[in-house]
Amino acid sequence: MSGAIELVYLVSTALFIFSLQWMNDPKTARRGVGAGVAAMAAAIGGTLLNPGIVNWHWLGLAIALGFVVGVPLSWVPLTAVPQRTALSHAFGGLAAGLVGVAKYRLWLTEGPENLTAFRMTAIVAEVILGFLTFTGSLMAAGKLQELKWIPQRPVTYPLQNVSNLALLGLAVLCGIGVVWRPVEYAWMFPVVVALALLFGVLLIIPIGGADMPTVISLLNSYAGLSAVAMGFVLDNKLLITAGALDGSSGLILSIIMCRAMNRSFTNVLFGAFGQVQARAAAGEQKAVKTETPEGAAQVMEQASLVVIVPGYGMAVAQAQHRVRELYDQLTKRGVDVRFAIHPVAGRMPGHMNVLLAEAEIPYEKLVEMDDINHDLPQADVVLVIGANDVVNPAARHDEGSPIFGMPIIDADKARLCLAIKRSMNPGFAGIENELYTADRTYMLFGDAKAVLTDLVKQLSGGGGAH
Amino acid sequence: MSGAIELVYLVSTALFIFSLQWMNDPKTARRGVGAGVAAMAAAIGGTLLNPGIVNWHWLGLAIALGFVVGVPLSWVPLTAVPQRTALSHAFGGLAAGLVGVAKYRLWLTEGPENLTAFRMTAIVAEVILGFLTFTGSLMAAGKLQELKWIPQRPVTYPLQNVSNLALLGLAVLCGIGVVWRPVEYAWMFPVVVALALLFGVLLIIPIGGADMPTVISLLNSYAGLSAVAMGFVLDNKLLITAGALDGSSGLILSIIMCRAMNRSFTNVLFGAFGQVQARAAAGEQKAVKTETPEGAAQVMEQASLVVIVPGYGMAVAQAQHRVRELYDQLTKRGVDVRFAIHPVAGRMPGHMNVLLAEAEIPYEKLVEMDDINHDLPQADVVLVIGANDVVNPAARHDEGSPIFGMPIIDADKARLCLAIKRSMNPGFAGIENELYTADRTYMLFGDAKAVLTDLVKQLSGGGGAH
Amino acid sequence: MTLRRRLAPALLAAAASLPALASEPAAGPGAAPTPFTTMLYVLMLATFIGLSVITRVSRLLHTPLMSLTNAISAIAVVGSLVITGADHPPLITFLGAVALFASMTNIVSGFLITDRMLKMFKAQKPGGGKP
Amino acid sequence: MTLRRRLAPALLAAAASLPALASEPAAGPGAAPTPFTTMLYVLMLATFIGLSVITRVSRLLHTPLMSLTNAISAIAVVGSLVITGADHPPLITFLGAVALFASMTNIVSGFLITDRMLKMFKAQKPGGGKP
Ligand SMILES: NC(=O)c1ccc[n+]([C@@H]2O[C@H](COP(=O)([O-])OP(=O)(O)OC[C@H]3O[C@@H](n4cnc5c(N)ncnc54)[C@H](OP(=O)(O)O)[C@@H]3O)[C@@H](O)[C@H]2O)c1
Ligand SMILES: NC(=O)c1ccc[n+]([C@@H]2O[C@H](COP(=O)([O-])OP(=O)(O)OC[C@H]3O[C@@H](n4cnc5c(N)ncnc54)[C@H](OP(=O)(O)O)[C@@H]3O)[C@@H](O)[C@H]2O)c1
Repeated sequence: MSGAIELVYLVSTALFIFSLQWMNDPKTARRGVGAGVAAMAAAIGGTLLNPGIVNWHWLGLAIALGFVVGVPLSWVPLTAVPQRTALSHAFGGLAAGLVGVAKYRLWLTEGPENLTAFRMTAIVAEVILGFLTFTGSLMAAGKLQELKWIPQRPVTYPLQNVSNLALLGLAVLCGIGVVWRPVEYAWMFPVVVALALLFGVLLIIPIGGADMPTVISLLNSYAGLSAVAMGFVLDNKLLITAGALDGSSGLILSIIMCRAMNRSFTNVLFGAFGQVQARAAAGEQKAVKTETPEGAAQVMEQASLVVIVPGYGMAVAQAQHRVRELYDQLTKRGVDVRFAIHPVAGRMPGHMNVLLAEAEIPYEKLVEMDDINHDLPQADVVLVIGANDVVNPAARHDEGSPIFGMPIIDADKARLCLAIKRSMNPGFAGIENELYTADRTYMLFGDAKAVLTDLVKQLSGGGGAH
Repeated sequence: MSGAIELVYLVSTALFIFSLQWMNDPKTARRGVGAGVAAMAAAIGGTLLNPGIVNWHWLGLAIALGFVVGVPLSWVPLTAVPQRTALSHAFGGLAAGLVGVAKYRLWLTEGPENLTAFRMTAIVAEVILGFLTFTGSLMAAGKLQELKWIPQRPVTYPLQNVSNLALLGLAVLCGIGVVWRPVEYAWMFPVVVALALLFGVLLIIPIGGADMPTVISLLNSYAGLSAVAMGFVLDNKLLITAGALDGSSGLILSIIMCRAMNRSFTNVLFGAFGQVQARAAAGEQKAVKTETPEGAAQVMEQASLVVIVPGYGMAVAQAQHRVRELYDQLTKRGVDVRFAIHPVAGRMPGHMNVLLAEAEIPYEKLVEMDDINHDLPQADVVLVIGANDVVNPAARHDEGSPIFGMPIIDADKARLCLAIKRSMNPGFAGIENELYTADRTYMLFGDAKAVLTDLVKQLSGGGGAH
Repeated sequence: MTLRRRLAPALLAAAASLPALASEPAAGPGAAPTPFTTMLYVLMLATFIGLSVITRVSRLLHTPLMSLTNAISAIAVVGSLVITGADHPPLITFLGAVALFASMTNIVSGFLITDRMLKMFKAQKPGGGKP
Repeated sequence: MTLRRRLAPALLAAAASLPALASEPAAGPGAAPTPFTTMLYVLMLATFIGLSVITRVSRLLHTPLMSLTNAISAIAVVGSLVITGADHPPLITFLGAVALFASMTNIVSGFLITDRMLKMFKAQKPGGGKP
């Protein structure tokens, strides 16, 4: 019986690992999801084999509700994926936290002898991680959703970091108290919970909206760690393993992002990034040359290699399908069109890939930064669509710039650069971009979708297609 | 106390994993060995923390002897590495087997209640794997050392495979017997041991000398598995993990070899390869063109790209240092010299790399098969040194050939091919090689070392170096 | 009637290695909880696997990866099931049920949206159809 | 005087998770041997690690890899130490000692020769010295 459950968990673990392994290639990725589903089903099924399970009505209810809410949550537009992810991290944290609380209450009332120092430590860790993930992720989701009542720009006040850390320290102290005297100091437990919830909020407040993706990934690994802690509490290897997989994923993704932004964790978490620069952005504007859709269309028609650099703006404007049409028009004319994908273009790692894939652009055409930078000097035209920081040459030469050292796409090295954006406003980093005032650059002002529609009209008209 | 040991084992495990991870790059590889040593030291130290350890004199003696024998064993010439590896697999198998026997005897006499079905199964597995690895590896070592009294060519007799498998089956049956009634059927235990020892011998007899490397790798993974089994017996996670690492290594290496030879495990183990072909080799000889060292030296001097294809012959002739001198002479003249490394050239995976590295040829010059095959059509001269099967074009087109489908180095595509070997005798696969009778091929007959010495003399004379 | 009584027989059978219930009070010391070091050991191995597997995920798929791991982190469902399912005081059961609801939501939405995204990734085919 | 008597005190302390001695008779059932499934679990994780790590070993280094894993497989030394070291009848001790000798030989020669081979692999440096 129990052995059976253990074996089911074993299979489940293996499936989880395969699930992530198959994500290394778009061809096998969907099989990966299948494996993941199977693994989760096995985990649930195995657990239900427990003789201890009796409250079937409660289980049914909660599970049913989960489906009712979960299915619609999966219909969100791709631009809202970051918010959704943040939101479900919040759910994950909540679940972990609640289970921790429940276990503690249970043992406190029904068998204090179970509250060993080891288990209590695990419980406290689980609860702190869980609840700070909960409120933290909610805040993150709010900032990403750009809710009115949650400030986008980092909110800072004197001694902020100090007081935050002090708060966390206090939570940990109380935690130690409960670990030391689980029964006598039981009253400290709610305090720990409350402090964790509060800390989650304060942790996010000073972080700029666009830094959220990094934060989300970090919260992702916290969620994983809390699952690990739960595993220690419940003496469950499956939880430990899956939690570890999750934790490492979040960790690695956030590291990748920080590298691609050439910033450190501390800078992301405590740097209040995108605040100072906000002022810098209000600098005077240099002379810029603009180009008409007609002109732009002609130039691209005659080009032999066109490199398209999509950015956050394309995501905001939902312009990926227009991009696809442009791609079709140009390839129809024998123009070689490639996409230059910066690892942190947009607001999530791999954001651009998903959007362009949605528009059914074959993924062989999505070239990674380092590879495309070799070809750019040969490119006749580079078309920047709502990208800014990821093509800002200042990152290469201007020590003073906040993004100095961040690897960028060398759009300025192409023979000609066309840039679609609505204004001369800065991007996420909030800094001027000399690319737009360069000699070889011509601006196409307007909403990305609108401008691209014009371009396509020009081409289809000119080319007599449709 | 016990917890301490467990933690030491934990560290040891981590170090073992790092040790193998660092083997992914020559730069970090030596650190890998360091980690391995540290891991082993931790494993030993941790075990000695056992309060149960009392026989210090015995321990000291055995360990000292281990050093006395081990140190000289590490001085063997690189050409003897395969034998040495086989030999120490034998030792490994022996150790595992003996520990199994000891544990069984111990429990039988001092606490039969410990002989649970689970433990007995593990013990039997350990013993069978251990002892068959022991004798099997000894045989392999003998064949590789080309001992007189061990036949090189596969020895076959009717019903061989059937009877072998029957033998193994019998061993397993007796094993099941002991598992079922550990005490009553104790007499079956020695039978199992005996059968395992015998099976090891019979398993190797029908396998040709040059297939040994594959077999060694397989035996390597058996050794790993027996360590795993020991881990199950002794309830020791460190043993399980290290054993698994070892097992997968052996498995993967043998798979790589089989792929590179385009053969299956069954074919290697039961195919009695290199026997039939032996006759085929006795075919009539076609007309061959030979070249003098002088001529060869001149051709290479004028070449701009020379690709050297080393093979087993270079290893036998110990010619790697001469090769190095040739390399120096040519590079001095501005000739671009590269080495084409076939994964199964020689008699071990990576055999050529080690030999050429010994001669201090920078490893950037050692190019893998697939990469060099792109360059070969541009090569002015390809110099084949004691290689045969790995450059046999029959593998590409002749369905009939035993090596058909095996990926090869396209030496025949170069503008000119020079081949150093002692005769027209075939190589390991025992088949004719049309490359040596091709129009663009000229032979340099003689021992690789001698011929290369001439070549170098020509060049240094001509070039006026030294 | 206490949990102890009701579960006792089942637990005798389930003893030793039933992870979820092993830590239930009724199980007590009898159930020989896995030693701390063993769990640490599992954690370490799992972390090695996680790091090596994730670093090899295709950059193309980092967004789907986020939502997939998001679903996987809902493994907390195991804990929620045990809490909710076992016969406990209402408060506990309620907490468990909320946790279970939250986890299920993540599982369902996580896997669905991951698959939805992956469906979009298409290799180049001669004249691939427009949206 | 039996092993049981001598080791008893130590074992009481060492109980529960002392892997090497946990299976000694004296420990008996008291030592709560790790459940089969847990070991299987560890084996599975370890195999995943092994396969992924080995497949990434540089092809250049396959020969050193063979001798390195060769040394690692001598981890059987742990078993030999326990057998030889504990106070057992002479025959057992002798068997253990032979096993220990064999393992030590592998460890020593395995690591030494691996390092010897790896020392040879040199990157290209301007005018790298001749042998
Ligand atoms: N991807 C990640 O994981 C991640 C994580 C954290 C931070 N970040 C940061 O996000 C930034 C991403 O760089 P990015 O170049 O992709 O974006 P960006 O630097 O934020 O620039 C986006 C540009 O798009 C333009 N834009 C906005 N809406 C538009 C619309 N509807 N039509 C046309 N243009 C529009 C904006 O200019 P206008 O307002 O003038 O139109 C803006 O300059 C980087 O700084 C990166 O460090 C990314
Ligand atoms: N590397 C592995 O892991 C591995 C494992 C199992 C099997 N194998 C097999 O081994 C073979 C390796 O191919 P290979 O081309 O390297 O070797 P090969 O096919 O065995 O040919 C070696 C050639 O070297 C010549 N030779 C021998 N001694 C010589 C000397 N002193 N001076 C000059 N030439 C000498 C021999 O011709 P003469 O007698 O005329 O001189 C022979 O034709 C493949 O068939 C492979 O499948 C390799």
